[in-house]
Amino acid sequence: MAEILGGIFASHVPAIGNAIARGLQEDPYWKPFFDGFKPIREWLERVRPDTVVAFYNDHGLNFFLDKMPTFAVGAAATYQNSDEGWGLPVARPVSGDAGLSWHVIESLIADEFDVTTCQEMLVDHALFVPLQLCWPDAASWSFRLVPIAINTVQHPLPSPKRCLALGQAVGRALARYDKDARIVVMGTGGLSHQLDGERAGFINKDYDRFCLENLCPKPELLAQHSSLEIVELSGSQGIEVLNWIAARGALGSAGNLEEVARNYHIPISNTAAASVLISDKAHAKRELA
Amino acid sequence: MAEILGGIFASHVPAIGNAIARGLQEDPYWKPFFDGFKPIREWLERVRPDTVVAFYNDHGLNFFLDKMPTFAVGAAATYQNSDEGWGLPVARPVSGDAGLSWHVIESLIADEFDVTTCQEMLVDHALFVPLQLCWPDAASWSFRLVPIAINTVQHPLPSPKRCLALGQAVGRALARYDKDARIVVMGTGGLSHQLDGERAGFINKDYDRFCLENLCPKPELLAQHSSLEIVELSGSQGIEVLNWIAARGALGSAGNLEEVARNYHIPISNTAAASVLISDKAHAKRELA
Amino acid sequence: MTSTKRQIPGTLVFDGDVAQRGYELNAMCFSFNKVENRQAFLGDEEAYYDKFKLTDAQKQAVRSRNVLKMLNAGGNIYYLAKLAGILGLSVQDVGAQQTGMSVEEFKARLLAYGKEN
Amino acid sequence: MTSTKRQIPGTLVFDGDVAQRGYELNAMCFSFNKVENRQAFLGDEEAYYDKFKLTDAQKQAVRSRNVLKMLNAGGNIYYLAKLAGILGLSVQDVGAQQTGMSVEEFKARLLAYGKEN
Ligand SMILES: [Fe+3]
Ligand SMILES: [Fe+3]
Repeated sequence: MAEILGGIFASHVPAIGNAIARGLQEDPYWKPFFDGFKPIREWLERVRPDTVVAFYNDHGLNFFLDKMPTFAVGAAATYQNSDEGWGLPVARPVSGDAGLSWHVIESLIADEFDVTTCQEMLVDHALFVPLQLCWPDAASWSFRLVPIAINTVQHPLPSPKRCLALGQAVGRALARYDKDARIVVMGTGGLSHQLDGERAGFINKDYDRFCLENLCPKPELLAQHSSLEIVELSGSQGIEVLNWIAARGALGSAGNLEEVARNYHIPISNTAAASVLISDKAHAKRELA
Repeated sequence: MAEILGGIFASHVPAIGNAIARGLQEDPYWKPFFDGFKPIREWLERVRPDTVVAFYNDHGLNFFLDKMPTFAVGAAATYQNSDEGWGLPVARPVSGDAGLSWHVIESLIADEFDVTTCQEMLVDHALFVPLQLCWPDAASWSFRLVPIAINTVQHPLPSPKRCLALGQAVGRALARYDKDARIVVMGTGGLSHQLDGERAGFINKDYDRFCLENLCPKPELLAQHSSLEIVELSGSQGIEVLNWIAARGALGSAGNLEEVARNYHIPISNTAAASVLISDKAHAKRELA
Repeated sequence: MTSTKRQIPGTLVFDGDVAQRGYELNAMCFSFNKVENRQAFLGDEEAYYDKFKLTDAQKQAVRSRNVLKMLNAGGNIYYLAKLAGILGLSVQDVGAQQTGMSVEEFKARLLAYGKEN
Repeated sequence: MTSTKRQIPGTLVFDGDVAQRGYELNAMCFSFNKVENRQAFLGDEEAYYDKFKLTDAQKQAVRSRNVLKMLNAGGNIYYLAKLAGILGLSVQDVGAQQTGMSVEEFKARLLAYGKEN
């Protein structure tokens, strides 16, 4: 049977990928951010997941405005990264878990989520940067991926409430999967930042704190706002927190969860950067027994 | 204010397009089918719609399995037909109504339908054949189009219940549209037929009759089956009746509706072909007053 | 979800399992929307198979012109219809081949549906 | 739905109205995922605008290198970022330009967020 070990939440800006490529992890500007991943990497070494189910948003690598899905689920055998136009090194491909993807797709359509199914899907920095943060040695990547893309580019965006429900439905599907799989859920992007407009450089620490405080125990509080309210509170790219909300939904009831690590650091590039690790207590107990 | 004048339901097989191209409307094989559109064309001349909102399914012209949406809403300025590979003449383009498209998209996302938004969209015979049947003189096409594509190609398909709900949500959006628009809803495809497998050539008159009898007064009966049950009852392409179910949903409550014309004829190519016209009584009353 | 799949007589449901198996074949057929691709296929079938990385089962199915084999190799009829067009097969030809009838028998059966009550 | 739009200070929400206005500009920027397209743009900007049928407002905005004008011409920052890359602008450069600060001031403001409580 499949089990969900926990969830990882992480910012994903391209500048981080650049810093990794240039080996700046110990540089004073970068160290406070990279250090946040030490406990996450230790935990990953301990729990040894073999599958990553990741909620992220595409930045114009795989999807364009000719066909812009609200929710897209990958069902490919392999996921390639590719040139995004600004000089980031192309990451190593990751294996897909097409069997699990189709299980999730069957379950989501039955639950009335109208997903777009992608048997080919280029995946951008928004997924590869967090993977590199969690598993710095890409040569040893042995996990398999199910990527789920949420539209944060073109309004109307799905509501935070709908994203939470999507995540919950994915969580139910994972719990019902009858093959062995040690799953880590991931949500990428955020926290508050805005690249465009006269308000560029906007950061809202109060709202970020609110998100970090409530993510584990009360995710429904993050889903109380509309997407446009979150744009106002968190910036036009801060809305990427939708990915966090969906990933949190997939982890299920707060009573089973425990926040293991949290880091918050300003600035990384134009962003209030963060990382959070939430583990499943039931899994931890099973491991001890 | 926008008003919905009624709905047109019609088969869409490529062979019909071929017969139109070759002028076979009076040929004994074709006449019983084409004659079904006479009352529809008379009605259209009387009610003069300026907007068509059409539910159909793409047959591998605009969408492929790399990105297969469950529901896709067109939001283009113009819709082009294109070479589908089997020699059908390319139809004249149709103007879009992007303002109405975005109104529908905003409304659907708010109602938790996770649609894919298409600012470019090639439209295939599944829409152009019914348009040619209803308006044979393409040179005079002055209506504007909002196409909505439903996945009938790759399972899991959306359930008939979900398609009915989609149509109902579109109907609510149209009723709230605050610009003048005289709207006809369209659903294309069906009725029973199957092109593939040892059961190719399958037709189920009993199920077709059930659909035709209940479409106007009790569409919820068409939504009682699962999509796979309909594949069994109606054939692997008979499932295109999902487009009819969604279009019927957009017409709203049966009490306001009246079936004006119906035709059912076997065979057209491998298909039990049909056409239905349902008009809105409230609109008809307003016209008389 | 494989264990609880609905079985429909004479019908292969194109679901995730089949879609995975047939991806390259369907991608090839999707390319036939363009006339230059249809011509390239007709000019050198084997080279065209390789361009789309068809599996051996897919190649054999297309070479044999056998539609049931193409379906078993993961082909979807909405895309295969474009290949049938190139091969000069109507949907009646395709239906007859799959059901083991002559084309005349297949057409007569369709007409008979219309005549019965 | 235009009448009830939420106004957010200093922020142009990329919705249907803006997406329609900017389609060609964003399509051009999306093409910059390919290095040969970036080179073609750098080789002959005006020809590249025409290839993507940019509107006059879009052309003027790109010619001026003014990001706010590009946004007003319907550009979406997720796609414009690829153009900024070609033009050698970092996200701090872009932020400084839009807010009327020097790049040093813009960076200092970001650092200050981290130092305040
Ligand atoms: Fe991002
Ligand atoms: Fe069809």
